[in-house]
Amino acid sequence: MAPQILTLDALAARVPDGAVVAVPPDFSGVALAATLALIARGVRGLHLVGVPSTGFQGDWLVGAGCVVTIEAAAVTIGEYGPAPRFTAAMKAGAIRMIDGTCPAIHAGLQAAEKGLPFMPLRGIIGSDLAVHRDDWKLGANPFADDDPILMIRAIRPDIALFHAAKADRAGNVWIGVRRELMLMAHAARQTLVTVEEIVEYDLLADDATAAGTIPALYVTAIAEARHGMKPLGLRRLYGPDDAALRRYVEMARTEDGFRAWLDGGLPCPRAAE
Amino acid sequence: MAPQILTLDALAARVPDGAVVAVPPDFSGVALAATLALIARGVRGLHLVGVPSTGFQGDWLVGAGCVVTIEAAAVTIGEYGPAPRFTAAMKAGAIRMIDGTCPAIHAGLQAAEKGLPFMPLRGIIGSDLAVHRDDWKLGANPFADDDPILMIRAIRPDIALFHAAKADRAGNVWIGVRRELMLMAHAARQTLVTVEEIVEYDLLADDATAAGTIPALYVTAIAEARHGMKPLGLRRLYGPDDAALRRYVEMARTEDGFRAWLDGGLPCPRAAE
Amino acid sequence: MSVPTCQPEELLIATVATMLDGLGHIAVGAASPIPGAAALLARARGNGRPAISILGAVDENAFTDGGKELFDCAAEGRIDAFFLGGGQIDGEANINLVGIGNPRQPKVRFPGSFGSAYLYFLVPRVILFREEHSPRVLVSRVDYISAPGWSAPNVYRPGGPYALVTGRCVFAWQKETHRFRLASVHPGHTVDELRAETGFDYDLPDTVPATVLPDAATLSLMRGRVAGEIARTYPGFAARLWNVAAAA
Amino acid sequence: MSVPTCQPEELLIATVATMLDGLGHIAVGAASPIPGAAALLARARGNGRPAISILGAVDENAFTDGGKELFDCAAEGRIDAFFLGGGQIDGEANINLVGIGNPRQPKVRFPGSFGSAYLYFLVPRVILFREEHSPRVLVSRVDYISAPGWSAPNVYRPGGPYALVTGRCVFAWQKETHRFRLASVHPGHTVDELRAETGFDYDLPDTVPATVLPDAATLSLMRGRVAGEIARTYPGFAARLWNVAAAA
Repeated sequence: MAPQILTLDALAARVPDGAVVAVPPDFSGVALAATLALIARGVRGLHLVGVPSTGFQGDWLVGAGCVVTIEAAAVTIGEYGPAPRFTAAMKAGAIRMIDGTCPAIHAGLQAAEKGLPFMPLRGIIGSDLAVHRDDWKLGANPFADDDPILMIRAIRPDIALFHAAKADRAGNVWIGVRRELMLMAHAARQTLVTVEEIVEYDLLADDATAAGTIPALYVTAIAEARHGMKPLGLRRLYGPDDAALRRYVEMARTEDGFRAWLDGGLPCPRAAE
Repeated sequence: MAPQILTLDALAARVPDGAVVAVPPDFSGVALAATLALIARGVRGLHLVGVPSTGFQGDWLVGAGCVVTIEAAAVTIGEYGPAPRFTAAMKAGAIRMIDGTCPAIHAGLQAAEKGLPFMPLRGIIGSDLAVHRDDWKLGANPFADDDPILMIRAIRPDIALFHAAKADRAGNVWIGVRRELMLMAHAARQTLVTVEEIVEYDLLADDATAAGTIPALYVTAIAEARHGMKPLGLRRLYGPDDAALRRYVEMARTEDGFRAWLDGGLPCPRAAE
Repeated sequence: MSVPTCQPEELLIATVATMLDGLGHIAVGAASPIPGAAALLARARGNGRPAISILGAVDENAFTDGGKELFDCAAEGRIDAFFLGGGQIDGEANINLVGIGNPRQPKVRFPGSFGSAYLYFLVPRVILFREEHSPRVLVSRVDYISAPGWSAPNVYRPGGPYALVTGRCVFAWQKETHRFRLASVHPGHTVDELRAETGFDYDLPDTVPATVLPDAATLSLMRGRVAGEIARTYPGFAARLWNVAAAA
Repeated sequence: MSVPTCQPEELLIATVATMLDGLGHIAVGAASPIPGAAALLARARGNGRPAISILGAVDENAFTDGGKELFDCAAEGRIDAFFLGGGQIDGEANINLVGIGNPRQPKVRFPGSFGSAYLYFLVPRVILFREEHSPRVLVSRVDYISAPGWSAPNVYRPGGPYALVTGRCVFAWQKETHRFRLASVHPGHTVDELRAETGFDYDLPDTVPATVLPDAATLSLMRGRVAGEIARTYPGFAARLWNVAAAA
């Protein structure tokens, strides 16, 4: 039951084909080194859940053919422009996009976190987002007359996959203020985490670290991956590698360019196919 | 808009008669020094919301005649036995008790935190707790057939009142792992906090402290109150004063004994009446 | 230090611990030293498993998401066993934690229902624990249902009662018939005595075994490691029972 | 360093800032340097008020409860203004952040709706901001409604559009008629040009003022303190506009 400490490849091997995988946005804790390991092992058929969006990670996985569905409020690489492989795949009809909105994804995960079948949510009524979604239903506030409100079905991912600054040997993971990572871990059946370092003290022994820590209870496995979020930046630890990100966007404009980028970027000789 | 830093008496003056006041349990962060200041100023007609229970604080306030209603999952002083003034007041029919259950109080506050009119909650069905509560309604899971589920109306307290280890000059409050205090601050209209100390650095500048911090955005006013939770213990900072707690329980068996305790215990010469 | 062969509390701790062996995660309420010690005993002999969360404790509590986490955790199926008591408990496993008489002006007032009305529905193995075994506590019908022992088939309820452990015996819960069955009688007590001291009706097998006494290894573990661990949360209890102070 | 009298972005920053003065708390989405700078300008001259939360930023973001906090905060009425854009915006203030054509295989795909479908309902003053003012963006009817500009009376909606600010003009939203009214035209642009470049119908007053240029004090504050502050979150923007690096 205690979390296992694995190598990056062994961690990636824990994501089966077809899994529903929750991932955070580029400004949170994105397991990019693990994503390359996943691509290297040739994972297929993933259903990504952006919490609430995905960025470079989603674009890489889409480009490498690992994804059939993305459920997210957005696929965005921010100031770098449109996410190139995502945009190409959408135009080609190659992947299915379940367009959501940030609070609905949070609400769905919070329902799962609470073992609830659904959560109510304000807003959204009248948006085309609600069309064709059988996991959102119009209900009513039972404490008022004529007050329609949307009910959002729980989202319980198979796997939460993210990167954090540190973990301890017992498998507790320190995420600081990035509490959406805790929500993901609470909601998902399994939680796979890469960390900058595994520390030798108990993160729960002192409230100063415990306050930002996901207890091992919710963690399935951990792998150490120093700079595991590069080329993105990890809050106050390291900044983004702007040149590498621009190079990616440039190369990934075309399928061939993306393949060339991937051949140069994969962590080990195994090809994606 | 920025939180004000007040004296303990000025903080207590911010709680008007008749206010709905959310308070935490004895193992969390209880503003006991502020409670004595409240009693000293003679507050009346309070509706206490235990999050999810109240202990010595509630018993003191009931004994001093400050309370008309307690909404809580329990009034408990743990191993010290039945809460004496609460029990006496209940037997006398002198206060109104709205019996709840812990997760329903959390759910009501979370609804308020989310600006939702209600939250669904499992369990409870068939309990006598649900009788006579017009703020709980039986509804149904819209994603299944014949799956009844209770809907809990939002609880939005006028005031959240609690004690924490530290605050900074901007009004950010560090609560560590005691996140129910953050929930209270999010849910309440106003938040009044006593702290062991006001520090001169920015609690949000470093993720290590930010992770356990309620931003000033949710804080109305702060007062410094060293040992402000005594005679209860504050986690790893100081333990409970067992002798003082036992003395209270002993004296508070009778109304006269409680008055004698209060005369000896109030922080300033002003009487409760 | 002179310790009797097996103190009554030690029998209860050992008995409850056998109901916890092999589980993954146990939560224990505040002010529950015997269930807490039983959980620690199960962990000590299970090589760190089950994990334990003692509510309100500073140690033995890994929760970092506030008061709501226990309830979320239970609803997700991440808690395998929990303990509930009752000012009154009846033969359908209904529990009363509120009071006796008119709830608005009760004759007797208990502290309140805590999380019982929820956890009783969601935790698979809820062990009812009450040392006092008398017609006053074990009643034919509770005055107030804090949490019902069973629910209609359409009510979502993966959890419920597993057993009722008292100072005199162990009752096993029978899910199908909504009744207790006398499972074992603690040494020094009798089937006839139980009948007289129990206010509700229950199934009585032809032969009822005696509750098994802890063996020497179990007692040794309890009086050593477990005593030191429980003393961190319940120093008074550990001092009274074993004359030990908290382990470092 | 040579800076022109007033750069177009500076006009937009100053114009948006006047819509924020006196508010209590403003949230700004990621990748929104002009709204972000406008919020910082309002704060700089408001003596620290409004408070500002820039989403996804490490600085200028006090949230400590994860991605959900913005949405909870907005629903509680703790956010007074927010900004939304749109790949398409129509005359009923509907916005499209999803794409053009069949959503399953679109001709043009935008990043997605983000929190628009929610915040547009809950934040009292939503300022639509889009620099490109063309019939391609300002359309008669959006292909896809990420978030509707108005709702039926029974729909809970304390929030909604306040104004639409483009590179050419300011439209004010008229809640009662669900239509925009041309409020001011930026210097260098004309009413006729706007008519040609706007795909939707809007109310046109007899006289339309020019958008007020920022005064010297405003420009000085913007190019000094605000430039240094915005550079911490948008270094490229600050460098391009004002040739400054981040303030300490």
